[in-house]
Amino acid sequence: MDFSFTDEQQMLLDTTRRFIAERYGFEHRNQVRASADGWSREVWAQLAELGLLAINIPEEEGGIGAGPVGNLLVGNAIGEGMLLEPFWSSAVVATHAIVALGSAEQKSKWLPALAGGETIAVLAHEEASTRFDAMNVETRATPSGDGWELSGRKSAVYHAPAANLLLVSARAGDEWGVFAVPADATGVRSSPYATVDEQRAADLVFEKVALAADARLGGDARQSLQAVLDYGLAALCAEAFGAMDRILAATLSYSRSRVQFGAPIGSFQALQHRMAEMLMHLEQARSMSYLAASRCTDPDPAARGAALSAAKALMGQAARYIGQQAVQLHGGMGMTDELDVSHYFKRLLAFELRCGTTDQHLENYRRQLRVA
Amino acid sequence: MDFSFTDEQQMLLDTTRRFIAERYGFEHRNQVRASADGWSREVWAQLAELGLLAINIPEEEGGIGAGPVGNLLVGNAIGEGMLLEPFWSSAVVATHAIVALGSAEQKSKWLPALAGGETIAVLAHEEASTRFDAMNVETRATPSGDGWELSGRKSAVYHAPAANLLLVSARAGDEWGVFAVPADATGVRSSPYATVDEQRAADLVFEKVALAADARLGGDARQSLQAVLDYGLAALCAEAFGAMDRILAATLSYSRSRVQFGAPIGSFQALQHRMAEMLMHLEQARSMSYLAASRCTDPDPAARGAALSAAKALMGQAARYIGQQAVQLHGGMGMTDELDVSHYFKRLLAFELRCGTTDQHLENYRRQLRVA
Amino acid sequence: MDLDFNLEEQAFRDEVRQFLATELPADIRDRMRRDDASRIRDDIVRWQKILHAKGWGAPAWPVEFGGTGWSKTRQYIFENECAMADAPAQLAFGIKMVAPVIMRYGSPEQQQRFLPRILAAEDWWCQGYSETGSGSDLASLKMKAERDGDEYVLNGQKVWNTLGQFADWIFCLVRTDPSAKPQKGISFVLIDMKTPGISVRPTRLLDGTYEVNEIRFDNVRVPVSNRVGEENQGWTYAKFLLGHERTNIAGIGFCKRELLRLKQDAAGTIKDGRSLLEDPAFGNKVAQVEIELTALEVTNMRVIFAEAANHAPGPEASMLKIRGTEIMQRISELQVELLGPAALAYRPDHDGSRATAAYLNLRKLSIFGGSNEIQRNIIAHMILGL
Amino acid sequence: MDLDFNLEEQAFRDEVRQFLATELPADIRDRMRRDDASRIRDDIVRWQKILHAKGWGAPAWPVEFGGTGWSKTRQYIFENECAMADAPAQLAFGIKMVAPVIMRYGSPEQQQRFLPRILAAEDWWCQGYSETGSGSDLASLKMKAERDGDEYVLNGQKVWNTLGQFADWIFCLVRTDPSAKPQKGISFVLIDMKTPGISVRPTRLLDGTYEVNEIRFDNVRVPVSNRVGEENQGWTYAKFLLGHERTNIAGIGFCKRELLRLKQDAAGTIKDGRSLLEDPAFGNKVAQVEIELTALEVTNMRVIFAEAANHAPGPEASMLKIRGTEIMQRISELQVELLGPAALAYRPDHDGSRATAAYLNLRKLSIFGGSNEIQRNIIAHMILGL
Repeated sequence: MDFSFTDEQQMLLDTTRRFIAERYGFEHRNQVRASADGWSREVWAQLAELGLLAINIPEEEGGIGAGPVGNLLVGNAIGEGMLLEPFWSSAVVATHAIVALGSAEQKSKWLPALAGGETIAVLAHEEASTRFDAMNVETRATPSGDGWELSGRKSAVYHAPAANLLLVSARAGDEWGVFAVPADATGVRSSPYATVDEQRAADLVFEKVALAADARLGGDARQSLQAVLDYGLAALCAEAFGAMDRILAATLSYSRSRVQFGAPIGSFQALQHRMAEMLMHLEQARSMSYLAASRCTDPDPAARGAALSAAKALMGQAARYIGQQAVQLHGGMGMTDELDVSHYFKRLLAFELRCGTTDQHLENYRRQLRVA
Repeated sequence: MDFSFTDEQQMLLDTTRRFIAERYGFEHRNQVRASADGWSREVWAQLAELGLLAINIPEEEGGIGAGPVGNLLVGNAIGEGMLLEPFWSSAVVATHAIVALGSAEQKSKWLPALAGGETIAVLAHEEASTRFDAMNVETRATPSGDGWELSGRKSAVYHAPAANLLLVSARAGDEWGVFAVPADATGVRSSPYATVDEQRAADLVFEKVALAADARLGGDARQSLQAVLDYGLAALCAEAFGAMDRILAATLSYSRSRVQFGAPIGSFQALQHRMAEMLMHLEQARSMSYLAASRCTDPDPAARGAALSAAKALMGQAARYIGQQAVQLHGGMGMTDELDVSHYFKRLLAFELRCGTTDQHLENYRRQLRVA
Repeated sequence: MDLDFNLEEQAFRDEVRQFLATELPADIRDRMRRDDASRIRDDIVRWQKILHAKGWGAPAWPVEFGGTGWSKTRQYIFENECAMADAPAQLAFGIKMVAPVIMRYGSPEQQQRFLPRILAAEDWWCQGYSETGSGSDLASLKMKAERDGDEYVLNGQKVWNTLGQFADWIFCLVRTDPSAKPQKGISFVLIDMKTPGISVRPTRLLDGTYEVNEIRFDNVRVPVSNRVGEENQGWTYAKFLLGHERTNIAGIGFCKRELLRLKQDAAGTIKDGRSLLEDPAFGNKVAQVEIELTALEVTNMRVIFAEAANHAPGPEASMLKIRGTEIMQRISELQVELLGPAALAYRPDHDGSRATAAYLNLRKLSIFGGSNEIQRNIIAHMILGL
Repeated sequence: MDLDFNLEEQAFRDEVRQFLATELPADIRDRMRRDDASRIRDDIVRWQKILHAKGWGAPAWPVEFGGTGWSKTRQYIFENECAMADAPAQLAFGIKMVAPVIMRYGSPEQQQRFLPRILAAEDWWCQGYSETGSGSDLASLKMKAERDGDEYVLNGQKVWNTLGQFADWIFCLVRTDPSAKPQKGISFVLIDMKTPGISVRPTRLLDGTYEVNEIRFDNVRVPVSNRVGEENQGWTYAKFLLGHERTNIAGIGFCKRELLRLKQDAAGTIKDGRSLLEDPAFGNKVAQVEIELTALEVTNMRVIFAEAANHAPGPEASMLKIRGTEIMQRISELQVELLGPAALAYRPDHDGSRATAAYLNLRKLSIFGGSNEIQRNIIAHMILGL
């Protein structure tokens, strides 16, 4: 039992926090958000320079190999700063997918470009059909000549509008596959939109997209795809924790300075108890973000799934409680676009809905309840 | 739309309240509770004298015919006083069962004795098998000679130890039946016990109990049995409301007089908001007790069932919240046997579990959700 | 005791339904269904004119001022039926808020000048109450009104002014005696929004809409004849207004409409071969909120009945406000949960966005009109006597 | 970061399990399973003697006083394993409460006199803190101790004295300087329960048990040498004690044991052809509480780790207390809900009664040891700085 971090891990957190404090303040983020793309290529290049895009690339592949704890700490900072750049999609999930599934050739083809930020990749997995069963994929890849033909639909793919490389999960006969598809390939149609948390996503349609044989990452991805999703979920939990931590800090600060009836509202006992409750949700959420990081590489899919569903369910509930109460305690100010509070609130709402909803993870957890 | 009560109804409430205030104070109740039977024949005789045992007997049968609103008001007072006598079982449910199902002969045989208090009857309906489906009765009555032979088990029959007449629900071939069984009939075995709310109940076993032909109340009781249960449930809700009302009043009173940190605890905002929440639960519960009284004689079983399940579910939740918070706000005093608070608390716990649990009624309600 | 509407009340309800079925313009109704059109000035004005033409422009006003003279019960039926039919809510600031104050405390001239134009939707009114430092603690407001002959000179700022960007008139609480105790030196004045010195800055909200404004007053000159009632007695009128604002505060009709929408959508969402309405876990949540709404409907009717029996609107309205807003927010949460990842998209033409936008916007319910925390204080002090 | 116990910790856990499997008397374990035997004096004493014989009588004491010298982590593992094995909890008043005070502030004579007898279960200790008017507001206590030569003369009353009906000794907070500020005039004294003038009246609780007492002191004479530390400094020692009382306050082991019991019972209750553990509605409730317990287990380990890294027990214990008691009460609620009408019966030999009795009794969790409201005040003031 050990809750300390190594010096390297601590440095990773400090680096990211410092970068955000210096280059990604709330005002600067507002400018990024108002830009056409909704994210900043300049920031992206800086993240690459800092080495942050390489934290999920193993050292032997030229990366930093910071693993789940690296994602935990960097994710915290990213959530604190509410980064709009495709970090989670490309530098965590897609990068890890290539590391986990790719051949040596595929790794050497993409990993350097992912680390450098030139390639932005996203894993396009969720569909209407995966709503209640994450593995119920309807997109299909059928053999065609030497390669494959891919058809299907993916929905709410975060950061897809920023990506030049799409990693698409699909059924391939009796097997599962993940296929690398250039974003501009013939037959790919994208409907981009802003998400509730001010990021960008797209619904994607693949219509008989012709792919070469080496477009497939590894073989049957039945097990590995779920492992990649779990790895990404842990990192998303870390981001959510960062946002929760900051929105509570903002609320405490506001409640100390806002005076009504001749006293700071933080002196009213009913609100004090509310904030105590928020803190308990936060600390329980922190514990779950640790659990998610610790278990997300467990080779046993059942143990891994149980831990991650527990984490997502509890953290989704914490996100809702903390987010709603933060807005409530800010009064009208919490409803405005002007303070960071409403933006954290929306980021936390999106967290509830991404990578499986709170309800779905609670059900997942229930289904594995055992008398042991 | 009219929330007023008639003078007769108001008088019924006043009579019962006055009786309880004068003859059934907390100290007197403690003596009754400590007695061997756990209820008082003297009080029972007084209730009969006041006419209260006749409120569910129609005027044309010599009763008062106060109906559901009568039960609402008398029930409130009984809950306020936490009566231990078999009022609900005998004067409400069993009496109503005989009125609803009985033949003219059966009515004239039993109703006067019920009104006079000489006959104490209970409806023995719940079994282990009715836990999740109130109509899944396994007790059976088979034709035998001119009459019937009854076999089966009934559980947690409130006030059965006090009863000299048992009305037993049973399957009779393809039909449902309710059978009148003298409590001392051969083949009837009773295991009496105290309940958590200090009343008395029994588990009953019927082993080939021989019954005359006229022991059966009416014919196929498929519809009417559910109607009797619903009628009784509404009266139980009224009792529960009375208990909730008093336990909140006790809590308010305690919080005004109990001084800590130099101020009455009722001046602390966190506790004020808790009591405000208790009041809202109470008022919502009151509304539901009205709804239950209004709908419990609706001839449409679906509409009646929905209203009663809604009432029981919400009132069960209110009972838990109000009861738990009342104990909490009383601190250690709320845990003692000495104040009335803990006794109301236990009465409310029993309410949650009787006549279908909160969970079961919520599920019943869900099953009838319609898009209309 | 009878929880059902009597024959006369039922006949009235049918009449309202019939009217709504034929007279509510389809384009307005469709906008309400697609997005919440209650923020669209033209729709609200058009609908008010239709109601006015029918003689139903002011359900709560006495007949002498052009109102319907309806009982509380009829008003309740009318508002709920309108909400359930997807009609835009009438603009409260004129009809429900300033008008009762003018009727009760205004001069005959003020009554003749303002009331008919409110009824006919010729004037759009808004409210100037809150200030930056005065939200829950309203009596601490600072906006100054200094007497200069027949005029007041106004300086200060109002915030959380709802839909004031469309307003012709604003009613304000202003401080006319800075030396008096906070609640004593306040007056109630009516201000033409075209008066020089008024600037309106809409506040962008978290859902991207503009619904509230910051209004600055720089040496704005208002005739003293625009003051309602006596100088320094404004707090009395504000409290009177508060009671009126709280009619139908529970929003039963809105809750029912949105609950129906939720159930319809749940019935149309299939999981493991059955709909989410039939799903035990999700269905139980829907059942729970429907049960609570059922109880609140009875509670609301009880409060109306008690008021009609010659009681003024009392602190019971605080209970209706808290539970009503909790239920509406809960329904909104469930609409988002029902959509799941489809609720992530945030663009006007996306099906999921309506529920998400509503979820964001409806956070206001527990904040405005006296936050739910303030309502709990009211219950504790006024009802429980703590 | 590593959430799992390391090899050495695992080996220790296995050793504890092995010990419990062989040394915990079956009759005690069975009483614990059937009914809560932690209220039975003989079982607690017998188990303490077994632990003492093994050298495990005082997990948190340093070796010099006969303790194990275990790390916080080992203490945590030990207590949880004991709870999960249905061992009675050690009597806290001696081992966890008065002993640390005596070790830190007591004289060498007091240490030699009292500590070995606590360890060997030769003295049963109880606590005299609360008074009728002093519950949450402990510093307002009134029980007098007047100096008379080498003795204090005690007069007053203590309430909520847990298991004092079996006690040989009691430690009390008494007022030695009535003129000082409330927290300044308090002393900490040790009193032989056989001293003349002490009368114990057990208080009947809502579950029918006798677990707490009212203790009257009428001119009870206690040697001044029985005072711990300095006169009028008792409040300092009481606060020190409070920190120690809160070790393992979350009760993870108890929660796990009762959750397992709940799951076993749910798995054995069939509804519509499947068990209640598989029932979506009830199963979700079990899942929810198991998830919260999982999180609390990690939170508890974090707190232990932080304490071990040279931090004293801090206000974080308040979080563990609140969430731990909420979870335990929730599990207890679910045990009652699972039984349904079978939980109505209240008699010792009825299966349903254990859960019902526990539900009633466990209401105390959120009241005693500093009510959960007081804990929220502590969090707000000490952690959040409000």
